[in-house]
Amino acid sequence: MNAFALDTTTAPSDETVKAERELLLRVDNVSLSFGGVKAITNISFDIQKGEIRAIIGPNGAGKTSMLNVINGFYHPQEGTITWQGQVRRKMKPYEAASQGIARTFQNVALFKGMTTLDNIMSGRSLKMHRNFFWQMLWRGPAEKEEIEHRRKVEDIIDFLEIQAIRKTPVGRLSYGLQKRVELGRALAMEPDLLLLDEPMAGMNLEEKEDMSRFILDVNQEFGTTIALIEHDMGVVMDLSDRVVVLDYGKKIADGPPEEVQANQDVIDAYLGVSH
Amino acid sequence: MEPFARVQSGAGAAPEGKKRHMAGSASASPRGEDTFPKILLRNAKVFGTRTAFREKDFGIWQSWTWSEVCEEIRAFSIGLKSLGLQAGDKVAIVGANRPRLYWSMVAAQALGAVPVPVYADSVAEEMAYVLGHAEVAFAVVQDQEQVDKLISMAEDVPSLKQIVYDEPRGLRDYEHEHLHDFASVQAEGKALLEKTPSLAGEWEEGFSGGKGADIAVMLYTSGTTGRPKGVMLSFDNLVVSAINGNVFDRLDETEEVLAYLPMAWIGDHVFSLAQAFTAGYCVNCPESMDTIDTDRREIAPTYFFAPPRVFETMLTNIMVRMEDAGKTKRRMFDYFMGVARKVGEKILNGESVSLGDRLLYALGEFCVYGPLKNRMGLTRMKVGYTAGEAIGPEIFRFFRSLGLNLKQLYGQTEASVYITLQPDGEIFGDTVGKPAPDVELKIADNGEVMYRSPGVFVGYFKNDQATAETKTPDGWVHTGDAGIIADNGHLKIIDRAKDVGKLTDGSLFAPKYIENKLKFFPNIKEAVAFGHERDRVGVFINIDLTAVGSWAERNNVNYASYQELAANPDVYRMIEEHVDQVNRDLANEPMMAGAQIRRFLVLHKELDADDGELTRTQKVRRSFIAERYAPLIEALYDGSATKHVRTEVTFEDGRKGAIEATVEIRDMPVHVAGEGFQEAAE
Amino acid sequence: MFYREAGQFKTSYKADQALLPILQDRIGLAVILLTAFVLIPVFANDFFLTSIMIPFLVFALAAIGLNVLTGFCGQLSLGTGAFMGVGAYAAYKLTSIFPDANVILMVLLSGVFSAAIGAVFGLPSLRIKGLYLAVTTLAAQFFLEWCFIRIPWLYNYNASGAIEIPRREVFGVIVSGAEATPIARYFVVLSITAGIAYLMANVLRGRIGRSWMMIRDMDIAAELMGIRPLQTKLMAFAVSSFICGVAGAMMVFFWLNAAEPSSYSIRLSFQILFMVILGGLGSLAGSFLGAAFIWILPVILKFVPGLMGIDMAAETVEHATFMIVGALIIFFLIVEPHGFARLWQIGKQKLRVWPFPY
Amino acid sequence: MLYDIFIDPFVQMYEMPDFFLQVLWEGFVAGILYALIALGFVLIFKASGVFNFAQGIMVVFAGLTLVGLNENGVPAYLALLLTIAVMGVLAYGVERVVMRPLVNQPEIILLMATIGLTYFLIGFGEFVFGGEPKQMIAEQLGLPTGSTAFEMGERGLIILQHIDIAAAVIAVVMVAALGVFFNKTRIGRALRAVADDHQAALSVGISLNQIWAIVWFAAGLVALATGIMWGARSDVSFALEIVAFKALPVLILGGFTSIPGAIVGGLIIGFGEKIGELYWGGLVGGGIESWLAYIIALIFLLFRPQGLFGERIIERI
Repeated sequence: MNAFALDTTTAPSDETVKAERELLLRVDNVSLSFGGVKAITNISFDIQKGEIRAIIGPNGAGKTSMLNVINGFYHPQEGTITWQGQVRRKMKPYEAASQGIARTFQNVALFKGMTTLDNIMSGRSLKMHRNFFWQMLWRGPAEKEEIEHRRKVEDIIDFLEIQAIRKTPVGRLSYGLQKRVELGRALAMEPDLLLLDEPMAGMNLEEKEDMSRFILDVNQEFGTTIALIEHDMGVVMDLSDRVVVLDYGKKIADGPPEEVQANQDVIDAYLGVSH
Repeated sequence: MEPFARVQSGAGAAPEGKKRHMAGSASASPRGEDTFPKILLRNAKVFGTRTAFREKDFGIWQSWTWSEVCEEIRAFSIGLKSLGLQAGDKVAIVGANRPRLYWSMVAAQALGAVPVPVYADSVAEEMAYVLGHAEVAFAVVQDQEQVDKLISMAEDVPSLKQIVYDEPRGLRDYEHEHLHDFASVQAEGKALLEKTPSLAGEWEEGFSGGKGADIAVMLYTSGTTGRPKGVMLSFDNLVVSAINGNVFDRLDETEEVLAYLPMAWIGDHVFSLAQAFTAGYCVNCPESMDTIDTDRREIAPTYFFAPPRVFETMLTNIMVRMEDAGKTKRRMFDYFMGVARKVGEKILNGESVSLGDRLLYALGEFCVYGPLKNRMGLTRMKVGYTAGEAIGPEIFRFFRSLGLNLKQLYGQTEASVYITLQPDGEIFGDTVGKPAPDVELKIADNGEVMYRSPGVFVGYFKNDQATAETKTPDGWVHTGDAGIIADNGHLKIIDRAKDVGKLTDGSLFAPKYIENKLKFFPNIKEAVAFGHERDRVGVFINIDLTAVGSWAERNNVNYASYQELAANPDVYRMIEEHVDQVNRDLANEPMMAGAQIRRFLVLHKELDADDGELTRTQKVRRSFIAERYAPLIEALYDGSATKHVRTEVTFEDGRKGAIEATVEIRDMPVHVAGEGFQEAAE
Repeated sequence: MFYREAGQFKTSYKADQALLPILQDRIGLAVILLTAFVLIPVFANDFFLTSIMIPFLVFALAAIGLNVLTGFCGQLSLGTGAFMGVGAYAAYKLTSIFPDANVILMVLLSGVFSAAIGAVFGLPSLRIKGLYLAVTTLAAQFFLEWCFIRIPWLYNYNASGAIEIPRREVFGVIVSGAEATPIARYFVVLSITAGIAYLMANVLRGRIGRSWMMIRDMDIAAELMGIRPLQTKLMAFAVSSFICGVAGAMMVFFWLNAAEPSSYSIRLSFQILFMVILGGLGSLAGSFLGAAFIWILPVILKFVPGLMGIDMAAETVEHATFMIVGALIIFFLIVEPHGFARLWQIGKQKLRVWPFPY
Repeated sequence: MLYDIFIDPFVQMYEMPDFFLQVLWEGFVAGILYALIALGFVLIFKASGVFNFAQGIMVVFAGLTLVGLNENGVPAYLALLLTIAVMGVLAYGVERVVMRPLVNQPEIILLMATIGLTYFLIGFGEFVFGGEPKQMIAEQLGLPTGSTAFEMGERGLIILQHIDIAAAVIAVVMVAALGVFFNKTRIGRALRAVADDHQAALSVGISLNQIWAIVWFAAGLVALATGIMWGARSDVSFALEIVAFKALPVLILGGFTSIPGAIVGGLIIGFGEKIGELYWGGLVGGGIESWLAYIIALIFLLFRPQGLFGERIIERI
């Protein structure tokens, strides 16, 4: 009998799962401007739990601003954001972090003076609680806590296959590895929603493939919802479940990758047809 | 005095030696544990709290004591049983060196099953053949990559029933009917044990009846020709050989070894499993292939084993780095290396050395040798072996002069490794040592080395014909190597027996011998010599990209690819000098003088295992190369000065392509013994 | 060369995260501690203790304090001298109000006051960064200095306007006041400095230290990872000022015996800042190295002409010292802008990879 | 108490306008001097991004050199010329020994280097000229002395020192001269180019090293002028070092790169300080001049972190 002849990877059907997915975040009619310059105009979209959501658009379309709005770095002048069923008022970035939103940055924003390990450990800050007194003594509770979190961080290091650079100061790493460490740092926060701002910018083909694999694995292994901005259309089409397209701060399309790809407005936007 | 004194070595004392070895093995393993599961139980009792395995994982060295290992293996073994593993089943072991994979072997042995470690990086086709041929029922693999590989070859391996994997990552969505997580199999075993505590006793009983003559493991030899053959080794083979090895080098439970060579290779199997179990020492598994240097430094193994290329790489790295060092430092380095060359080996061999030199050497130890050994992680090395291929005498001497007790060993899968060993203090660069304990050695009429020992394999699996060809009815094994036993009793290997040929003028042609001489130059990575039944010797050469590349950098030679560097006239000139030196050497050896190199060329591409030009263990596949580069061989012998060729290649990502090049061929003058030389007759 | 790390492996996170994971470093520290606690007390004379070791340790502690703020949390401060002054005056008042209390305890307690004041002056750091923040701390410096002059209560209405340290005993040993022996003072100062250095080393390798460095390296990213900027910076200000305050109190209690407001002037702030910069921002060991350089070098320079048999007026020597120190500061900044700690690190790295260059 | 703080000072101002005007004049003169020191900072910061803490000591050093030379028998005007030459040598030396090797280092390192320079100059100045305060040779240089009193009808009189007027005039002339220099000369335009964009400046063929030497020389001249003015009012002494710190709040108000800003900032601080000291200082025991400037700047910063003339920064990530 040949036990392995037939059963290859049979993942549960995509459709059935998605229908049941609940809403994680909803953006309603959000507008943002800087001193009269409109960065985002009246945008609405949602992110469902467990999906990979891509935000694409030409340069200056307001993608990064959108992420900044979601994690509280910018405060929109109009519109609301509903996060896990709660309508959010003005909030500080660190509040967004404590509510489970983590992100990476377009231009790597690692802590340059620290090692890979410390950078990822810094992602655990919110989950560590020992006070100054215990930290000072170290022996005992503080050390115990540190070890507990080190273990979690080591899981991430293992997951991202960056064992060899564990104790290397991040400044000495290649750009691709820095991006990977940054992803690790965000993962260390165990976020409900992971915002990735151009995770593959400036990478070579091999690094892109690695990164794509990690993003998919994060989504599958940890069930983390991911919203990502990316320029490489191939990557976006491969990775994402749904895509929202921005152009000049306005939403011009929203839907599954195939559908969006076929949308005339999107094609025009990318080809630079004037409006 | 003689290290052999304690264990009888048997060259010339055939029947008696055999008997003695039986007695010897019984005394070396006092309680008569003759299988690894039994030895495991003994170790758990005797060395209970000693560390048995370490693995660098999650940033630290996770450790298991012998009693913990015993529990781990027991639980997993019982889990395997509940999955349906039966005595006689074959269990494939695929992956990098991981404690769990080593444990799986013993867990399988405890159930009477036979582990079959497989080269994890072999291509699917090769692996499918081995697994199919071995009729494996179970496979214990490392990760998703291996699982995918096995699933893809399911049709070729109809016997495969269950796969157990170590790392669950990425396997979440796989159909799990026949696929199991190592941890969950183990948990299942533990649960069963808890429910029925008597299972532990039953489990032990299961293998207490096992005999030393049972098959312990099946190792497939990669072989330079034909399909791999499954070498069946019994517990006796391994246990006795291992104990002999331990006694020979006085290894005990305090040793530390680094398990980093392929698990399917007999060397690793003996060093990291058989000897570790019999001596009770600790096996350390590195974190990943990228971190081996760091991991070796952290562990600082006391017993170290490596094929010559590892030492070559180490030496190259040392030299390349020293090139970048400051002037003073380099001068100091050179000075002390000079001191080491002069007296290092003498001190190591216990010969008399003047006090001044000893003091200088001690200073050098502080300034250079000690730090070097520290960087390489060999500070604590008690004994080191190199085997698998001949090591360059320069390299060998370099490491020994640092005070490292590095020795050569000649062995085979079929012999459970040990055939000859260099005893402490009797180290000669061109020989591979004296017969190992209990090993008898003789040279057949055709020059082939033959041996007989307790380690001699049971037979090739499902291949009686090959078994009969290799092993005589009275237990002598053909090594396939040609060699001579020198006056001091040391064995000297010349070449593969079947490769030793004759030139048309009747002089002896030993290609490997010539190739090795060439390869001792750091600039030459690989060489292939031709000449059997031809009128003269011609050679293909592969330059070493690290060494020559570093030379190019220092001399501002620009190059874009291996091909370009290989065709550089200066490189050619350099190689020409090396070839000339080899000819000079050959001229001084009466048996070899007739086979000097008359023409050579530098190949336009690196020989690569992906293209089938090398075996997975990086050995040259001579006949394949002869076929593939037929036009070049033709050019070697038709006298043409250049030749244009086109070669198919496989790139790293699996794509196929072709490269074209015009290769230059050089003529070389012939030397006679002594100083003068005569022009090559055309 | 001296580092032989082969065979040093860690089987637990506890060992891997130890303060000094390398055996040779632990030996080195043990030698230093042995020297400090045994050899120096046994062999050193009073001059060495009073003029070199005690001030060196006091300044080293102050440098650690400033390093916490500037080196680890990235907030530039020019008010160190004043924060040290707060500690000194607070300790002085405390010992006046509670004459029977343990003076060492009072010195430590005085840090709480400087911590509070430091935190107040740290408030603007939420909005102000870099050189702009220096203005805030300069304001603290000049304002507090003014307070030391204008609030007579602080110096118990002394006619001289200075604080004079009374004689105090701890467990029967006189530790402060003119009669205290140098050796007693030395042990007190050494214990406090070593103790605080150790505790800070712990803080700096844990969550809090990391959160400071996060703010230093990339404050926006830190905030997006859940670090509250104000809270974190204020904590750095408070901790830094606490340490500086204790150092300031030690300075007058165990070294100078008396102090005027000018003892805690902007000059002192700069002196400490130099120690931190030359020692190495973000390095505890650097704080010691920097303090040693800035304090001990001038002391040595003073003796050089005498030793060389040149007769020079004390004033001239002092002027020359100023010049040489200034020039050396520039020289070392050029040679290694990241301070002695980096030089030490580079040297250590060289020794670790010896004989290789990398 | 509240009366003392919120009402009494203004009543006084109204009742004694002559005193008030006198205070304003004092503030104006102090402000001019602050502005001159700040001007030196701005010149160097604009061109090289270095916050030159040594500017204050350069003022003292310039003054000391001038007086010292004169004391040793050098005629006043020759001494002035020689001092200018010394400042030139200093500028060149600083560029070669300090600036060039430290190019591209973080600002705090450069700041530290200038403090190192301060130490060096203090040591050097005292080594050569001695540490005691000296009298400025104002008269020999032909600066006006004496004072003029303006009567304000029946309400009193204001006394203006001639030297102060001269200071104001010279300040105005210097600012105007710098303005012309920056806008009309080739080197001046190059300087501005450097301030805007180092790369661009290099691409039009200007040597950064030359420019640094020039700005340090210019700052040295400003320091000399400041030193003469300040010295004529009080003494030439190292106490002036403390005054130099006042430049920091001035710069905060005016912005690090703006020459008009330095003037406006200097005046605000000068006025604020004098008025604060004379009308409110007494309430808390006086001497608040020493810190008031910083508090003014601090309060200011809290509302406008980017300074008076700075633009609002939008943080980007």
